[in-house]
Amino acid sequence: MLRRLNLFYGTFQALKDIDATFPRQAITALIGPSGCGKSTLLRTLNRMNDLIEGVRIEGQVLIDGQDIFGPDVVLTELRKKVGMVFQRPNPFPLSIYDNVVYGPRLHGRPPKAELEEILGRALTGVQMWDEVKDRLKTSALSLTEEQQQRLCIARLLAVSPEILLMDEPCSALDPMATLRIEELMQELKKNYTIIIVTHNMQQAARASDLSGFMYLGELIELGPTGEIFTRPQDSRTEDYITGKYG
Amino acid sequence: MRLDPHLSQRLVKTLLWTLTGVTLLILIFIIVDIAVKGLPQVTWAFLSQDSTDMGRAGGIFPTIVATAYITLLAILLASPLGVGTAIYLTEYTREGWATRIIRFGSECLAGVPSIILGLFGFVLFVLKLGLGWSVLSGALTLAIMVLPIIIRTSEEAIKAVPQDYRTACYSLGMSQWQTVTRIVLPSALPGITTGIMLSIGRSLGETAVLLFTAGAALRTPVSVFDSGRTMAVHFYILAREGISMPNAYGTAAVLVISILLINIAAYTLMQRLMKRYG
Amino acid sequence: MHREKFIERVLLLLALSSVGSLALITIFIFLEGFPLILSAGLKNFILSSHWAPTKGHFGILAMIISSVFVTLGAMVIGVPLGLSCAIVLAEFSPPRLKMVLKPTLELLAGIPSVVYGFLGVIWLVPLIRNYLGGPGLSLLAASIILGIMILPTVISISIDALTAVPDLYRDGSLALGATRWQTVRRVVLPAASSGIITAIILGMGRAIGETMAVIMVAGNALQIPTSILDPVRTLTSNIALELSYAAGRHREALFATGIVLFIIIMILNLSATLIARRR
Amino acid sequence: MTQESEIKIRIEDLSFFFGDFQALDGVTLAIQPQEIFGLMGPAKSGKSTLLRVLNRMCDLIVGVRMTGGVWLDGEDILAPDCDVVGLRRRVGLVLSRPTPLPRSIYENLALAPRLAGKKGRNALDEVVEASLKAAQLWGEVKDRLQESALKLSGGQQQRLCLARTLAMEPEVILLDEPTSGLDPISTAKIEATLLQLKNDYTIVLVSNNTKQIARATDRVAFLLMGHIIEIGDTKQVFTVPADQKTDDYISGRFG
Repeated sequence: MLRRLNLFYGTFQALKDIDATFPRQAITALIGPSGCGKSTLLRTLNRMNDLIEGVRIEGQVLIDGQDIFGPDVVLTELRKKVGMVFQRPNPFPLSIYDNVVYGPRLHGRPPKAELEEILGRALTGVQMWDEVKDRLKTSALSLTEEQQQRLCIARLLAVSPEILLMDEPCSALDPMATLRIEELMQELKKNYTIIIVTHNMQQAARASDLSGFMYLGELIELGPTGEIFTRPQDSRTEDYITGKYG
Repeated sequence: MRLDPHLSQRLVKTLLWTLTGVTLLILIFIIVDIAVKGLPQVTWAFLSQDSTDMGRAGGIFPTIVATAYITLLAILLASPLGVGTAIYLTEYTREGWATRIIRFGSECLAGVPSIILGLFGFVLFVLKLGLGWSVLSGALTLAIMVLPIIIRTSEEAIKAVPQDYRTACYSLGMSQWQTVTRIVLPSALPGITTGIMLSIGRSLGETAVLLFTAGAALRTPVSVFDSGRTMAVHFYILAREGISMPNAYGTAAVLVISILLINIAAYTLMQRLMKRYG
Repeated sequence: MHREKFIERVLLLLALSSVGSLALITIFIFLEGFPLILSAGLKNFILSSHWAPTKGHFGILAMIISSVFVTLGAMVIGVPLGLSCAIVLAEFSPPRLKMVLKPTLELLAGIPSVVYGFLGVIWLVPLIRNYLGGPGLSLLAASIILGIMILPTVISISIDALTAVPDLYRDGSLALGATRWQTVRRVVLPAASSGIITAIILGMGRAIGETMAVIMVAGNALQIPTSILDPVRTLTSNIALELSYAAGRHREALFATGIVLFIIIMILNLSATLIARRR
Repeated sequence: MTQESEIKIRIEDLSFFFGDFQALDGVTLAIQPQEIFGLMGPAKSGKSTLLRVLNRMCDLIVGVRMTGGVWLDGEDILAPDCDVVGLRRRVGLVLSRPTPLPRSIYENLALAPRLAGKKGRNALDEVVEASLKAAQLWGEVKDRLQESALKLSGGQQQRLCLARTLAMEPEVILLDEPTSGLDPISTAKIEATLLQLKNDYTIVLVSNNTKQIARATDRVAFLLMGHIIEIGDTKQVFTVPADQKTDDYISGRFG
């Protein structure tokens, strides 16, 4: 849940007075033309924007009622809880095995048996256990782009997050791979809250429960996907989804 | 027991910052020591008078002239070669065995230690070509030394010119050479200048090469066939043979300050360049 | 069309200048030095430490060993300092501080080697003599001075290697709840490892080839060192010390010393290039 | 099929390879003078590659191989003795990202005419003014022709690039997603410009915005993975597509 969120890069205001609520166990899609702030909004939710010089944030972001900008929030714990999948798959240049257990190893020194179990669960969760179980020691960079993206999701699942943020997760993939990742998202939403940023309206229409349209840093409207696409309240939304610009 | 990640991060950061601090202190110490002991020696007379009594007395005028003479000549020789190489590598050829050999040659040349260059210059220019210990022998050898620097910086500068410019030029029906001379080189000029300035800095401080190619005659060179003692060589002789510590410090101060000024200027130029292209 | 072809030819000619110079250097050093290695015998040349060129003894073993020790000593000092600086600059310093620190450290590269040697004689040598004993002019002094001198090489190449690691990796790791240091140690350093190894090897090349600073602080005694406080003579200082008065076979022996040095350096450079290319 | 004499560009059985990757497979089509011909298709379908063959910009990429033929006014432009530089003066290209050169607005426009041998301040001034007017940019920049072109806004830069191409006085204008980075207003301006220009030029427009293709082109070809799926009058393709894949694409089921 967001309250009156403003975000500035230096003097440029990237997000303007955003109020929104993202429900549990649903997929919310953020759409809008490039530069509208949708990725920025996403990266605010796990405070990845903190890494950028000169960023100033006002307002509140509450996750399960707790303000993530509060003084007692441990950044590493927040990011563990709010996992993120990036636009381009970014497996580490390590083996498949080491990629998946990277997270658990950060947060403790679990015994080998436990790691094996996490590994199995995470890779099964992204439906690629059978594909890679015989080559866990090979470099993750040898996988196809789609497999790499799945691996990145598996890497997230291994630290048991509650929320998954996805920043155009399919933009580097071909149509078939896109479809399979979308299926995977439907599977995952049973256990996770998913927020996805996409520039592909058809994808938002196909794969999400709620959609939010952003334009020039404002959240113009947010509602059930069916309604946004059939009966948009705002003319800007309508212009965008009918392709007048973008 | 496993260290808390936040605690271990703090420990490591402290260690790394300490070591960085030590490095900086060494640098500051060097500059401050040279400045404090050397600058009082540097007067107008010191800069403008001839050396007398092996450099025990008098100024360093002949060494300034020799340094400028040799350095400029070396840069004049090396710049067209270096920039030409860079243009060839970036614009006129595709990656292949030729570029690999040229790049490898330039990298190896950059790694050749100055004493080997000194030996080479001594045998080829001084002895075989009969140029003797001279400004020309020194400049030729120095030119080979700075060639890789100019090649590398020019290549980077030319590569940094946005590909869009070239595409735009070609789609306007410009030939390759027109594109290079009218758009690419002007855009890369600041970067190329940076490389040339770094080469000057490197030449000013060089000793081993010049000791065996330009000689150490302590008088003002006039012709390119005269021997000349550069500031760095002069400083080395003063210090090593214990001729005059105050004059050694004075020479070092002039030398270090001119190199620092040139390098700072080169760096500032590079910064502006980087800002321009984001 | 013809014009373009002509220009291309001219540029190719210019581009061959560096390769040509390298070839010339190799040819002349070998031409001058190789006859001596043949006549004295390779074994006598590099496996004997009896160097008395005027009496016909040309063994350079002591100098090879000294060069190796001095270089290793320089690595012990320069690598930790250099890597720390590189990691701090690339990963931990706020951009504004980096804008100041990086050029400042790069200034180290501009200071001429004779100045390092001179300050070594003025400050370092007395310290060693007074607190550790021995003549002061020593393997240790040379190692420390060279360790400092290779810092710019190690720092700048390592920084390049670290910044070449895509931010995607860092983001990925941080987004999993890793601290900065965990990210550096587990993802960034492994990904940059070949570049860092290259930096260290090129630093070694720089150290083993350095001449003027070493002459001034190493003491130049012809012996195989038994302690880090012993004075030593390296391959490079041997050439520089004797070239000005050597003649005949003696001069050939110095060029032969140059060949050994040249080969060592080329091996180092070659391995650095190979490692860098493997990426 | 149209008469040979009415064809500006004829492409026959063109296949194109980047190394092992085949970007175009047996493309055959004919483009008539004074029409806006659209190329649409999802990313990597080969439409930009096809465009770049038409002025041989594809030569600049390493490891490309082509088979088939392309004729401009009956002249084989893939022939080894084709004057590529001259060809590019006849066939102008505007890229998806604005690519102003780091010079003044005036210099950007005067560059090509100058290299083509046009001399004299007045003649150049005339070309600059005419091409800026044609690209509907004159009013906005006429008082600051000596300012750097990099200072213009994205939409203005793109129109400048269009004007620069016009100043070269080409016969064919190729546009590669010319409005992909622009706002709705600039997009509309560029589209309006194109409609005016088509009286004098042959225009080939690549876009992945199907709405734009529908609005701005006379005829269209739909490409998918290097194959031409369908060619026809734009209205017809958009209302009664002959191929199921075209239908899927224009209704947004993939891409």
